[in-house]
Amino acid sequence: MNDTWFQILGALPPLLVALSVIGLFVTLCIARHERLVYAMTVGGLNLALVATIALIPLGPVAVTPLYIVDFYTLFFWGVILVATLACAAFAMPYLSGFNDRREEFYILLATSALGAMSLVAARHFGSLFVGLEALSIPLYGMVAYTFRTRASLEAGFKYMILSGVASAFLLFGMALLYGATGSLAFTNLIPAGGYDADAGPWMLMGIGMMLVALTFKLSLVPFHVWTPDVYEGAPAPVATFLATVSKTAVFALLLRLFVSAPITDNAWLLTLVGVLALASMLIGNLLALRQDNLKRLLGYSSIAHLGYLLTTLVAGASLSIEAVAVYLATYVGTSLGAFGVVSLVSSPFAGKDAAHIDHFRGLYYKRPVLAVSMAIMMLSLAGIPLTMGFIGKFYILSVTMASGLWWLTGGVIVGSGIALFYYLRVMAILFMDRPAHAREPQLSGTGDNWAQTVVWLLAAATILMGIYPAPLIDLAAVAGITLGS
Amino acid sequence: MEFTFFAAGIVALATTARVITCANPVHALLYLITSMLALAIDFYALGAAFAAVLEVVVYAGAIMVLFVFVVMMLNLNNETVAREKSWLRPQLWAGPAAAAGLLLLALLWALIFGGIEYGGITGEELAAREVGMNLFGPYVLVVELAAFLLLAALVVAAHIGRDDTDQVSDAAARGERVTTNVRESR
Amino acid sequence: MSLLVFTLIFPLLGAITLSLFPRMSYGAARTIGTASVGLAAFTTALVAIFWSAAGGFPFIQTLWQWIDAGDFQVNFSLYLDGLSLTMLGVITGVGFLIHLFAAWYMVHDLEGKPGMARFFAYMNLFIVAMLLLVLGDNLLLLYLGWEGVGLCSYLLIGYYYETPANAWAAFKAFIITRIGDVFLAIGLFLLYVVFGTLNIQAILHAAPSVLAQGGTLANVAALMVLLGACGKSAQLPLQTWLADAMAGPTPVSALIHAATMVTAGVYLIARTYGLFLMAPAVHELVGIIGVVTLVIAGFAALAQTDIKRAIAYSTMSQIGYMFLALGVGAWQAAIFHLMIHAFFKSLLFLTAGSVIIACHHEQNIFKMGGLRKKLPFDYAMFVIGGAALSALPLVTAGFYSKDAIIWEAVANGHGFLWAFALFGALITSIYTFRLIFVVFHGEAKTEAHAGQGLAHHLPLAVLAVLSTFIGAMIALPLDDVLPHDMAEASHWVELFFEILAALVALAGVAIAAVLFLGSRKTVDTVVESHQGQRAWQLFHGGLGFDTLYDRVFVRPFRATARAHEKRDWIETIVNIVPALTRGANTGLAAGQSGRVRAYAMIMFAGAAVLLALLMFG
Amino acid sequence: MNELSMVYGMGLAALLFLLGFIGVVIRRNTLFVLMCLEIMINAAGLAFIVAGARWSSPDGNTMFILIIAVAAAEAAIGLGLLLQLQKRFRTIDIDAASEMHG
Repeated sequence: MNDTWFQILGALPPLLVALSVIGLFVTLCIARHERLVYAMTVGGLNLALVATIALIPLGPVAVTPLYIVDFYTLFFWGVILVATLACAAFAMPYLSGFNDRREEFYILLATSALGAMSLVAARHFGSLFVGLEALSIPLYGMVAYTFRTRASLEAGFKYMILSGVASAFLLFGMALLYGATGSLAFTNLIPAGGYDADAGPWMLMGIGMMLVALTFKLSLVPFHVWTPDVYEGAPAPVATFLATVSKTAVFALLLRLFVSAPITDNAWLLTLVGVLALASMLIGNLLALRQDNLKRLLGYSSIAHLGYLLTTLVAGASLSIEAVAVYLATYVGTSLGAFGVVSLVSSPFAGKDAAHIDHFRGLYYKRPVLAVSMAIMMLSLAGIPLTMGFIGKFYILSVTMASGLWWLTGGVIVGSGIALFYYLRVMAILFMDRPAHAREPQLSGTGDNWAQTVVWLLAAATILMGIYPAPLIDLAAVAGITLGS
Repeated sequence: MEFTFFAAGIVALATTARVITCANPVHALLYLITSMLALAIDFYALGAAFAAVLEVVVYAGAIMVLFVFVVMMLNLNNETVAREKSWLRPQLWAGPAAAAGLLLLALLWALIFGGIEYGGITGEELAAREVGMNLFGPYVLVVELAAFLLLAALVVAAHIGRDDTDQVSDAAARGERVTTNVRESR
Repeated sequence: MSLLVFTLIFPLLGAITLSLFPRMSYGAARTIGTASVGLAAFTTALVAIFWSAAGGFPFIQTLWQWIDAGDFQVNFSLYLDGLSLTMLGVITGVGFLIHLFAAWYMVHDLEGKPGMARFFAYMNLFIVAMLLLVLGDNLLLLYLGWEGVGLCSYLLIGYYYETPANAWAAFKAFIITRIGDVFLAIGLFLLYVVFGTLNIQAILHAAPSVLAQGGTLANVAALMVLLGACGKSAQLPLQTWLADAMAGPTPVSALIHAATMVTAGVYLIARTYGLFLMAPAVHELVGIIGVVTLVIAGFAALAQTDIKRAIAYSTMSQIGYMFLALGVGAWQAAIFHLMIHAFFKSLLFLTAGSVIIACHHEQNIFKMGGLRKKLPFDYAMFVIGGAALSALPLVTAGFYSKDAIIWEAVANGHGFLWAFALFGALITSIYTFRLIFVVFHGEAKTEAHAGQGLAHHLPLAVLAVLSTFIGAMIALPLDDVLPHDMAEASHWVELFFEILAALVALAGVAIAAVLFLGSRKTVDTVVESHQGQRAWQLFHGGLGFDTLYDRVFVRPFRATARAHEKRDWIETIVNIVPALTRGANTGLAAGQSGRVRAYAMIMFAGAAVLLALLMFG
Repeated sequence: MNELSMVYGMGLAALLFLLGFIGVVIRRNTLFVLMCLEIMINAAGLAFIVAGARWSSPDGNTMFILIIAVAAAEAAIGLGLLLQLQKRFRTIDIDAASEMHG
């Protein structure tokens, strides 16, 4: 009995999110009230965030054999909840122009966050698979939420088909591994022959097929092709969610899999992962180079950023997990800010989003604070010192250098060099003279003010973490120790 | 057991091949259902009687019927079949066949030289009770999560599957100004 | 003493406030911009009092750990010792006076125009960066400040960016100082690799044991640092940007291009003196660079018609003296001259600004004249500043600081350098008094309206007082930081050399009086002769360094490019990178066809290749 | 009792999986694409049943049930999107939905 209560306590944050989903659904059945639904979503997520923070002193809790709630889990739960809250704040003013049912969006958002949380805590293929699907299936609906706009429908459709293919790969890979080992838990993925036996082709194929699926979700080359179209077509708050929560959860899972499953300790497999990383950072940045649509540009740049991140898996240095935690947190913060500005400029919804670079020309003269925030985010994405992007980039470089992976170090440097061009181009556009045909960003009610506050806070945090990153680094270090041991 | 497995497997392969080559959607659906029934026999041969039942009832019975409904809504006719045939040009097959060949080679390599001991499947029947115990034992949270997943799928389908007429009545119920055509910019 | 950080915080808050409210009134912008620096100056005074009361030991204020990745750790710490306190005082004190003056000066340019908060935001930001440069206890912070001041300098030179020439001047300054920055960055990286730390004190401490005296490593590292310093301090061979930098508003010239930023190179060399002691050859080079620059810049200053360019060349020349002092081992004299120079040079610049405003933005000295009567206050100020610059004996501060350098040069056995320095002193007083005589004496050629108000008078008056012997009485707490000046000679010998220097300075005034007071027939005859014309052109163009660089670097480059226009392999190589990038972009973008089936096919092929590689690789 | 090698079961699953993937790439009719998606997922289900039979453990069946649930959800959403596609683009040709590219 005691043990059960302990497990429930450990699973409290996702349970709270789940409860709020149920609450939302019941509310929806009784009456449609947008403000109430929004308040319930935000309230539930905030409660979950508080619970997450309160759980920090608890120590690792095994919640059923399928989940583990340790500090690593809590760290990423925190990141996911904060990012989801920001997405909800952006969605509110955005949807105010959506002339249709708006309440369902919040149900899908919360369910998707629930799936992401499950993914982060997973240590078993069952929780991995269902978590990933619970993350993705509401996302199909969110991407196609404004389906009367053809772009949104097209994006949702593309994402659904390709994601389904990826799911099949994941399942097949898991089945192969299960067949070889007789176990679905990460830590038991040991060849049936015994501990000393090297993973044979069978198991390599299994982990390879899983890797195809997971790198698809992370939009790494060569499984990246869907990214720009889906980012462009999806409503801006959904693109934000896709670029932050979805990526964080899947990467956190991938890292746990690589750290805890013995079969991933294969030199050739890691070399191939390194090749994927190198290809992603180069191709992602090259594709972004002359892109005029800001959402596509950010999509391409996310390919490159995930490529940088993937180098840590190859390095396997003692610093790797800490580096991933720091980099993901900084990347999420920065992406939230950048997409948030795009979302705010496109709010309220009126057909296709205002994401063309011309929409942002001279934003400084219209909405100075938004433009300055955007400029800070671009600097941070480019990894300029005194922004938190620099801290993350610095970690990646030190990890690759510490492991002597000079080819990956070179790739990160070349990629960042290319990236500088397009980030600075966006920055310059913000301060240029405003042409007559640019869409006027509108200001609506309180929701917009909330969303703006979120963008300001993110911009302030970007600078603050750049000059005083110690708290973040400390948290990441603890997360690294709990997972590493 | 072996004979049943191989015979049903060959049926499944043949019908599945017809699904991807067939021009008539209704025929394709029937082939797919046949393939699933054959797979259900395989499941039974492998001792997974419960899964075999589910395959027939849920997969072939429910999901495929969903497809049938949609086919009915799409108003397919002979024209569709003709267009379907024109889309299946032979030169389309080169790339996918090459990729599939390479992947098949890799998969077979992995299976045959996999370093996994042969044999092992006795076909001993697995009680549904055990599966149930498993589902509501260690997997209980995952099952709950799957429920949320289905709920989300329901919400998505309900939202996306709606007509424009709904939108008008909804908006009217809210007392909002109705604009049927959402502004679009390309 | 933990107040130290507030010297940074006040201007930083000022800069942030000013940039967040771009539409505030001029009065508010002026008040915020000036008050923030004033508070910083006040804090500096408090810090100085507490610090000396506590015994004057080096004080480290660690604010937080900036980066802690594995064994690489960088702290955000401030380091206070005699040297950084001196710089702190100069930056905040002189900075405050200049801000105060700018509040008066910029009214004429800015009042009622949009974006006027921008000016004060840049100025405050500059103060922050400069303080970071001198207070940082590790090379990374120092470099951050170093780049920050470069950025602010660029922004402020190009402040009137609507005029293309000004934008070009800003561009030139940025590029040329950037060349120096690259060398500095290489030097800093080298130091990190050799010493395994970026902490300046730790490096200085370890230098004698890690580096071999006169070894290649020590020489290369010191040379890189020296080249960085040359870029920022406008010394040969990277000096050409400073005269063009006068395109910025005059208070900017006074603050950045006279008092603070251009002396950052001197500070850098003094801060890393232990490195230079390990590299005697490079140390020698510092002095030689200083002497050559001071003479060349002196000649150039003789032939300027623009009042600001003349003072700019004199700045270059005075920094040459500081480099000379560093090169001959007179470390303390260099810093002392740095401070005194900040006083009298900002006085000269601000007075020049006042004159320029009085004459309705006229900068050509030959269109002025006879202003003595209309602008008596400006005249007095300019004479005091000019006298300090010429180092007129006994009453001026410059006499004590500059002659100390000249004396140290000979006392340390650098007779050759001494001769040049003395010759430079002669030129200095000639060009200084040429300015005074041409601008303030002779017949009046223009209208002039004297500046009014406390913001105009007070900074000038304070700086004027500091430029006299009163300023020279400030004792700098450098004994624990820098080696003692080593001059050992009998008192009488020292007296002899000082009298000699004083006489040279006075002789310069006399020559200037003969040449420029009155009808200037001699000068006109010389200048109008053929050789005279050519010499004047040469001097006027800063002794042709721009032309030289144009001939040596720019033109051959262009000529090569033109000669190989059809089949230019260099250009081909250079163009390969962008072409490849663009080609790759086009090729890859074509892959983004938007078709789901094509995407699925790419996934299929990608998965097949990846898994086949995994199996058969 | 005879024992069957897991290789045959996995081989059958792999062949079905590849057939499904070929179908996804080949077919232009969205309805067929969705069917082929079901084939792929079903093949993965078969693989789990085979592996479960090898270890005589209920885990394989449990995973199969979860897979069916997800397959149903994907099919429902896919068909919903298909109907909208038919309505907005007036075709179920999957290549029509390629307005965004580059």
